[in-house]
Amino acid sequence: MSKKKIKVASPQTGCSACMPNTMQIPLGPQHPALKEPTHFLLEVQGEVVVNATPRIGYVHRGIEKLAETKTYSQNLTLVERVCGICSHVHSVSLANAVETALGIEGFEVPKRAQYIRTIVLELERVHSHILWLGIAAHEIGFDTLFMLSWRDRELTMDILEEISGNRVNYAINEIGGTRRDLSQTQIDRMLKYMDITEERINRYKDICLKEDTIRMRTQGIGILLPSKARELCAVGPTARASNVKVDVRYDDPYSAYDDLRDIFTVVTYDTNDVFSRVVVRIIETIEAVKYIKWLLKNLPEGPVFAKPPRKVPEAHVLSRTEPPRGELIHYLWSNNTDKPYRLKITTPTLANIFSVAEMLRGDYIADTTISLASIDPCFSCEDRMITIVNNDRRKPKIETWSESQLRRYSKEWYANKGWKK
Amino acid sequence: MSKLKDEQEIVNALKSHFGDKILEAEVERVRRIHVKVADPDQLDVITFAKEKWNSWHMIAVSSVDKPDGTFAVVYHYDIRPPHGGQTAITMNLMVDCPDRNNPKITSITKVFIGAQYFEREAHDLMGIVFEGHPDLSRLILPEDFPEGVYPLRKDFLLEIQKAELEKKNK
Amino acid sequence: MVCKQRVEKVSAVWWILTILGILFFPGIGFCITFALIDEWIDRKFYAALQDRIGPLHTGFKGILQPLADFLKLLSNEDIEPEAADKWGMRITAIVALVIPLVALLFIPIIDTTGMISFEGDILLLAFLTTVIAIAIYLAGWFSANRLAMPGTMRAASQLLSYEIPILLTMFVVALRTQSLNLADIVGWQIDHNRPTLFSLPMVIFFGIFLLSTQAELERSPFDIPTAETEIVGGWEVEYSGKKLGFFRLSADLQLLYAAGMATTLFLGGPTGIELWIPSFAETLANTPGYHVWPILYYTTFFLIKSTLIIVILATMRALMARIRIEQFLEFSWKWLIPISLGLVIVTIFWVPWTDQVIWSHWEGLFPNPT
Amino acid sequence: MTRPAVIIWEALRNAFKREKATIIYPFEPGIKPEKGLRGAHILYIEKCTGCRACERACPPIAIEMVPSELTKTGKRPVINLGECIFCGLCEEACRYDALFLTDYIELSSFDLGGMIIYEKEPPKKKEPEGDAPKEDES
Repeated sequence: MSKKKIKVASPQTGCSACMPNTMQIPLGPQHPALKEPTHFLLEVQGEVVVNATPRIGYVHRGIEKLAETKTYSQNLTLVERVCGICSHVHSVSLANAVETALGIEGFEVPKRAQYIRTIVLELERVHSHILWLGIAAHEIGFDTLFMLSWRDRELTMDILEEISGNRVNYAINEIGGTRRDLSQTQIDRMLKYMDITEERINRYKDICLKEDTIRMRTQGIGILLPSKARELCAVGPTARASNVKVDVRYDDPYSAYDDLRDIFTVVTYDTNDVFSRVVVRIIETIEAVKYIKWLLKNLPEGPVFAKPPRKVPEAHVLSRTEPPRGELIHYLWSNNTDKPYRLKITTPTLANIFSVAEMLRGDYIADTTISLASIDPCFSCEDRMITIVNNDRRKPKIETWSESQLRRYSKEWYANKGWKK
Repeated sequence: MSKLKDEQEIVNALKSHFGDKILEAEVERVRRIHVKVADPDQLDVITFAKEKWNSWHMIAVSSVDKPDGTFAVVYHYDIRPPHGGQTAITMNLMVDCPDRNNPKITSITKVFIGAQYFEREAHDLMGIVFEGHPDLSRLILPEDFPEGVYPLRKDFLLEIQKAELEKKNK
Repeated sequence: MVCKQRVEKVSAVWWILTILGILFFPGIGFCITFALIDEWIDRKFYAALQDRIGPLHTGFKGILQPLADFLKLLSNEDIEPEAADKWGMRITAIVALVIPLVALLFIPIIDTTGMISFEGDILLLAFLTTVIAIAIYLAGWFSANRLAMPGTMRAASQLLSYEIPILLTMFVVALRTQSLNLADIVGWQIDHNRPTLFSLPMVIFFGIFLLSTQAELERSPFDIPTAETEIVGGWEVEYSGKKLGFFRLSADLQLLYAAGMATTLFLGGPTGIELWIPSFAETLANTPGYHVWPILYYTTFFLIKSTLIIVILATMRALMARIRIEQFLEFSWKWLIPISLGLVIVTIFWVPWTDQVIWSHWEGLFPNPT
Repeated sequence: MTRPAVIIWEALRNAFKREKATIIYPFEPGIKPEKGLRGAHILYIEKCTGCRACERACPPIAIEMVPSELTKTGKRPVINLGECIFCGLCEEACRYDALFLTDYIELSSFDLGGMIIYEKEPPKKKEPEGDAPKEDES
């Protein structure tokens, strides 16, 4: 061991020159543990990570820009595609923003629609958290838990498919309400399924609390102290697992969460490590099942849709919602037309990715993936814009291609290859 | 308006403490207040809010290409209510960058490290330079993306928008 | 014994039979076939534990799936990185395939002795298992990859630290049976009318052996050197096509070898009924037909016993999360090795005495027909 | 009290269970709700007026209007299922009950053209267009 003092990179920049005795190991963009592309450059000494530099943007699809060209109802389906797992919360967030802007003119959304939205939101939370549990189990090599938890997630997915008509992008929202109503048979079936789900999640809680190897792999790693969590703007379960009491559903209630406040608990846990995040997520799932049952039992009668005016008055609206991963922001500037002037989306992963770089520092390589997975990352951002440098040597230039240009190019390419259309 | 008491109190406190520095301050709606300041004052406002109401949560940083051709940066800041109420109040702190060709603004990272990635994103996509930011390298766009092209500005047109413009001109 | 008769007649027929034996039955052909079926059993049972079906469409209930996977890997493009030591990579792949095949010739499968059997062959087997560890280390080293290096280091430390409990187990059985020959170990179990497993410290050694075997074979939850979600396959990250196919087949053969070893050391090898009815062995030898019935009988019992071991190993695979390398090594050096060393001492001094006591009870259960 | 291998009894129960959770999908029918799925479109051309409401409503521009003799305005929609996101906005936009989403969801084709439905002009007759589009047979 050399006597040189190891210079730890400053947290302000998150990057530094290569340190002595280190080896750089890339984590991503393609990695079996990452379900979506991102890149972390890890500097390791032996098995210990001394520095991690994130780089995101591999799935930048330009949704914010594209949203400016579409009408509000089209945008609802567009923002649903920001994320495959928490899709409903995006459309609720945008619908809330638009309805708030319309509220200036006295527009109101029916109560029953709000309840149905909230039910779907919580169902989404249940399936997302169980999905996360499976992924986390897979990261630490516990495939049995992974398979079993995903088997039980299917129940929730079946419910969602039945009430919305699709398994992933539900398209149940509309500006001014929801498209579909819940029938009594559906409500009964959901209550039955929720009982089964609750029983199974309690079982997983048992397993996670009692299983020795899970504790060995999750306790004491990926530590994010409460002070750091506040400083680095961590949100959602990541922050709550660091004993920071922040939950938009409670702090800034939207949809039907106002009525839920009496039975609402903000789940926090104080060990600040990955284990804490596992516990917080599992308990949150149990809570979500509780809220779904309450909402189903207290579902108000009435219409589910009120026809909104086509044009949205000029307003600057900030809509905060709580997806399963953290805090989602839709900041809408409307300009008295049927299209938004500017729609700013901030996803929870962008807020949490800085905390990951902090968590990884000082951990073993074996723990990087579970630390990274512990924030439940979801790298969905923007445009599929491809830069192609053309091969003309005399006039080299960088071209920016849009998606339709690319599609046309690919069709031509296949046609040249002799493929059918 | 007894319902918006907490919000009004925050606005009044800001007004009385900063006086003329606050260009605009008003209660937008329930749990939302709108504040507008000139360039370097946002640091003071945020520090003040941080200390006075024990708030710590920077929600997001938005950047807007305004209809009048200038830019605005909006800091969304979560303020815990003064009387220990249970809901949080969000302050939309807007700062203008009047120069379109050379948009500059003082970075908030001195006060809030956590805002670093939000500001980098705004730099990447809108081209606003945050002075005092530790690392303004590319975050989202690829490294070989042409310099000086910022996709979220209004003069960057998508194909659909170009087609629409052509239709209109005809 | 059957084998000794065979050795006495060194003739052309003997040579032809031996060569056919090495090539087909019970040598390379049989071992590879059975190793692939073993993998199928392993995968099928692992899937069943997870409420899945497992391989299904290739052959009867997917029994040909491992073979199909192997053939598919053989036909894949073989990519070798620029910076890697290409001949090193090729040779380690072949060595990794050959060593378990050689080791399997020592395991008694169709007879109470193996194809090759001499005094002290257990020492050679101990050496061969270590060579596999070194081959894996070199395989990672030659591929010159950043992700392979941590995997290689993990493989080296894990394989070497779990080698010791395995060796201790092998030698404690040798101590118990007063022999360094696998055939004699099986013979001892027949003579004493019981498998080695049924004496007190041996049960614990059986557990230690299975645990260390799981670690040696780098199977979940001890697949730390090749952890896919952590270091992208570890030491085998740069291997593709034929070489990966060889490594996969080698892993299957190692699994079969480990199951065979556990069978031989603890469960009485390929013997069955004669463990309790000693006269059955003579009846078997005197049955009409040239060695056909004994061979079938012994092979069947070997298959049953090794499958049992494989099912136990597959269950072990499904139960736990993968623990970290340093926790795992700590477990080996702080718990497993001291315990086995202590038990070795117990075996040396106390077993002859306890053995009598326990065995007097067993005798009552199974009356000796003679 | 923590211990390793907590899951063992549940796993063993699973192993000796007769019915596994896996559905062998193309050979067995998958679980499907009775109604309400959003799948391929069905177009009743004799009700269609060619008003372009569906084209305007479509977010991914998957509906294209082509000339036709069957409708009032001389246009009829051609739907590219390869680009469709099955949001159902066109169904809602249609005021003449001519366009619906069926629950036919098993769509696949070996070439890009196979995903475009109602590409050819249907023959002039009064009965509605046939069932859901047939799978491409190539």
